[in-house]
Amino acid sequence: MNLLSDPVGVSHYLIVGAILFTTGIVCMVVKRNALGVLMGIELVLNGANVNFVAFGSPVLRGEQASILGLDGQLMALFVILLAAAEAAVALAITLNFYNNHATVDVDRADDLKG
Amino acid sequence: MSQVIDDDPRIIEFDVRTDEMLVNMGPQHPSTHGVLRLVLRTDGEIVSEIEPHIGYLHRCAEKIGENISARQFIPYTDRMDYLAGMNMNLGWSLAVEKLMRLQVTEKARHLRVLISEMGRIASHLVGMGAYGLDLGTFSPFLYAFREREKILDLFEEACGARLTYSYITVGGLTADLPPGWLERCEAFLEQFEPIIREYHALLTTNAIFVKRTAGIGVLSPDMAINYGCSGPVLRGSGVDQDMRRDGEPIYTAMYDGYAFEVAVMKDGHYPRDHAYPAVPADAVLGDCWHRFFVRMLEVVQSMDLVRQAIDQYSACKGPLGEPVKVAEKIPAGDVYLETECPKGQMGFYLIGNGSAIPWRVRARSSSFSNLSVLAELCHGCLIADVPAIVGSLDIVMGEIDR
Amino acid sequence: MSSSVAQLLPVLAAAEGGLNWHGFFFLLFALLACCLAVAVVLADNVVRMAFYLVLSLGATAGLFFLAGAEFVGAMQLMIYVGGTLVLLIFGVMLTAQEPFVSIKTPVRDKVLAGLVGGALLAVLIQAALSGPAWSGSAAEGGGGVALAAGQPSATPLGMALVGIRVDGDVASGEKSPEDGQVRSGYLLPFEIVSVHLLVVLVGAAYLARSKRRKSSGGQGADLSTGGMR
Amino acid sequence: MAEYLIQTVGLPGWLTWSLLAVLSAVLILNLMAGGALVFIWAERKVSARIQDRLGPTRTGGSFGWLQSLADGIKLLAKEDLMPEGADGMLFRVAPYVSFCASFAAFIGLPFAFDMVGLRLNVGVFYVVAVLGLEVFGVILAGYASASKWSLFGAMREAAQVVSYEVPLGMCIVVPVMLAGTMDLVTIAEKQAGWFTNWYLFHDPFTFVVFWVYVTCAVASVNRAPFDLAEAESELVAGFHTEYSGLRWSFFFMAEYSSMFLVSGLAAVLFLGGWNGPVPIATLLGLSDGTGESTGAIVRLLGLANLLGKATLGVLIMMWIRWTLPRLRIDQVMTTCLKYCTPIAAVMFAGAMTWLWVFPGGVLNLDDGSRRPGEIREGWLEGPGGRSTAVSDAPVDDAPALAEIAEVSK
Repeated sequence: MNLLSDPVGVSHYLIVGAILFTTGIVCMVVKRNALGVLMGIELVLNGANVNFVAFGSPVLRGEQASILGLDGQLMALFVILLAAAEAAVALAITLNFYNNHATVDVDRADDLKG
Repeated sequence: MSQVIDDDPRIIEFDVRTDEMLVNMGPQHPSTHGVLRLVLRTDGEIVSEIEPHIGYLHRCAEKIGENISARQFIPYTDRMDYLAGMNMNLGWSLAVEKLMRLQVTEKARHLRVLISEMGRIASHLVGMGAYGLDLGTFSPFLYAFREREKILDLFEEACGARLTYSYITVGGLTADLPPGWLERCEAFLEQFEPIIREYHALLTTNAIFVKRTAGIGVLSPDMAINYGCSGPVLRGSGVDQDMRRDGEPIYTAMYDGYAFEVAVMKDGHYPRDHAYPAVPADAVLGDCWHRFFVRMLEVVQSMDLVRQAIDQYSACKGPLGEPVKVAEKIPAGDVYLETECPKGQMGFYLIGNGSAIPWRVRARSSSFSNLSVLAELCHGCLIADVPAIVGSLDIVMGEIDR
Repeated sequence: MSSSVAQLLPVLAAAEGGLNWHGFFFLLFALLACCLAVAVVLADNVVRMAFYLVLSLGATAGLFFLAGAEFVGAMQLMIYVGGTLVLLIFGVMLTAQEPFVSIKTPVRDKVLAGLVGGALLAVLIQAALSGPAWSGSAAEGGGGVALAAGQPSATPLGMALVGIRVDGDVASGEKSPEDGQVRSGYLLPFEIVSVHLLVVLVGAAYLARSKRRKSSGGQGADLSTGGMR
Repeated sequence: MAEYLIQTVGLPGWLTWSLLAVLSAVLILNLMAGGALVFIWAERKVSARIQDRLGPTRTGGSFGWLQSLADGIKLLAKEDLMPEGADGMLFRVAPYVSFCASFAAFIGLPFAFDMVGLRLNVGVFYVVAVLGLEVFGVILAGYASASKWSLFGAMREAAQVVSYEVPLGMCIVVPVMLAGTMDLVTIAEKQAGWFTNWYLFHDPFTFVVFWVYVTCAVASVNRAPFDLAEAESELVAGFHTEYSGLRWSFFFMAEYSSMFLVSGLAAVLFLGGWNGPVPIATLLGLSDGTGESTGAIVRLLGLANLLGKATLGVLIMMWIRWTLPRLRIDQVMTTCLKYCTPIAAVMFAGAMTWLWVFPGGVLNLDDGSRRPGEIREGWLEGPGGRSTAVSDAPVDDAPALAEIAEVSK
């Protein structure tokens, strides 16, 4: 696939989305810092967004062949909004956690462990 | 914003568990008026504790005074409060004269009043302009300096120096005024009078200025007295004391025949000797705004005194009188005298042992006492209030460290 | 400059001659987004992580612009600026007991996560390339490309919210019947999301509410030495 | 120009577009750098005149007009210091982040009809969103400097800018609502004619909104009395305390560019953009009032118009800076949350009501302008009066959509 001469298609976007998604998952798994986990979630949501936009894009597929149409963009908007809401709650939880444990290391959140 | 609860400033309502931070403000900091160093214990923007560190401008002035004659010490007093050198000269000269039981001529007396009140205007102009600078407005600073320059020009004509005058000296003054000086001085006052309204517009009544100063750093009269505050800081808290009226006879005698009202709030209002803006509703007696406002009132008061002094001085015939010799012996005995300097009560203490050189010289600096309330005033204030409070105390490091 | 500068985008998209600018910019933004996302994983310092994240999200916004979703792209910039900005500040606030502190991850965990992630990625990419319809290009797809820039992207979105579709109901294969234009649209979900946001804000404020606590008095630092011992 | 190059000169299309893109970028960069030079010089002169001084008088002749250039050369020669313990990468990158955000925002700002780097149909949104990125550079700088004063400045900036984006956004929505589009070119186009067509004078609400916008704009670009992030009497120099040399000057270029940008945005949104108060070109018959028909000369006139308005805005910011004291951080937040936001919200609702009661506007002397509702109708019905644009099969959607795009302008 020669990207510089071939037209860009949906699958190109899907690959980018997949990479963002995977890095997000890895980030969530690997990071011990609660904020790092949050950033992983943002990356995952972002990867999903790329897919939504790609499927709904008239540029990539043509008006006719576009699978989602405007729905794709609308979904992306909703995802962005909900990501903001999610971040707010998660940050509040992190803050509370920090207030109680004086750290943001998620491995220390084992109060409920039997 | 968090607020201080009860009396213990260390209990602060936290939104987040935060750690305290120690911040060094100064000695190289734009708003510490020279080389003051403040160590702030802050929680975010809120200052919970503050401690001034001084001594960066210590020059052993007092010890030097014990090795030179009383008149030779005059230039060193210039360098104490270097913004009001004339008043420093006067304080030391009067103290020595008190020990020597010296009486200056009537003409010299009036000239001293004239010059020292001009010095007070110059000093308050700097205080006012620099205060604006502390609050983030640059222009009033230069407007103040523009007028101060004119006063310095007049001083330069009179004594040849612009900052370290050594003009008032033991036994009188080093020289009489040059011809035409009084007219130029009057012309200056004439054109300066309307400019004060500009200062009021730019600072005193400016909404943001009032917001930044009213109710900030409230110094109660009791606290002010307990800490030995003096000058505009004391009067800003509503304590009616002015050395020019309440001081020792040798000093108050200088102001015999002068009419002036001490700029202090009594019965809920300031002396109604001229038109000035009303006190804003949210200003509390003893806050930064009142300290600043007292200075502004004193500028007008000093202008009035200068006018009176010009009249009295021109009415005086006869010679100005000669100052004492440089190596004049001073009698044995000790003497302490406080004068009303622009920053507050500046006291000089000296012990003579019969030789020309004082055996002991000490200075009591008003800025030093005024600075000592800083820790009390800054409990629980914001970082931005620290320059506002320090500026309203109008300290000069040269006087504190000596 | 002429008025046709405005039509830069479609021309970039439909390449003439040798160089495909659309492809070039896609490659640029895609590489940026992916590399910076990987950098987020690899970085240990929270502030640096946030910085990489912002750049990655910005590059993704660039991808959205390229895909003709300008409104979404701008939205992404705007909201993530606010969102990650707050993240960044929290990163500074919550980890600044000593400067540049980092919570390290054991290498073992990293390797394991890398293996799992690699497997996941392989599956996903396989899936992405498997749909033959998806690899079709714009040029083949029809005149869509030429439309991209001249056509307002925000207005159709807003109208879709209230149920008026300019693009037809592509998903169901219908081509917008004459009568059934106005459907429910996304107005209700939109309202639900806005109420949800409000609830979330109130909830977050409650979770992070203020507590009274006596200050520990610092780490015993002494003001008289200015903390410099 | 593109057509000319392609058709007359015979350049290949891709090369033409690349050249034009580079040209736009260079022009914007020059505008930023040159603008910063001019504005820094102007700031010196304005402040000097306000303060009874002369300012620079010698460098470059009579008015010291080369002063900023000389300063620039001095800054180039200065050592770039980095404090020990700083986060080197972020410290180096931060000024460029600020600068790039400012630069990227300029891409969407039109200077005259279609004299715009990239005409986006979400132009306003794009510009505001990208401008908001500038704060990143500041926060990174504050954090990476490893200085407490810098950190204070960064934290203040973060709180301030994020808060002020809310009322700023609300103010911007009002002209967008009046114009029915987020395309900056179209918004300005709709204010053509006499100055009564400007959105500033559209109704009393927009008039108030304009002043709220000015307040928020000053706050969002960190100018006095909202310059808390660099408050020199409190925080030494705030976020750029530890910076020196060229990196420091990049912060300044970003600051002055942002000032120019928000002023330009104000001009486009409220003050008629490149349309002068009096439609001289139309009166002289050089143009029929629409942007498309104007010739190069008239466009240059429009360019001068917009630059003049934006410069005036910058000068007013300078005037404010050299007059007022600085607010305290809690007062800044109060101003935003208790005054600007509610006022903007109420004015937004008011403008909406006004638009509903007086659809054509009251002072609107020019009947050529459309009320926003028509645009939506245009979407539904299309220019031909048929209710088609939507119902036409997407296969031949292209012309229909193009028509729609035309109508919505």
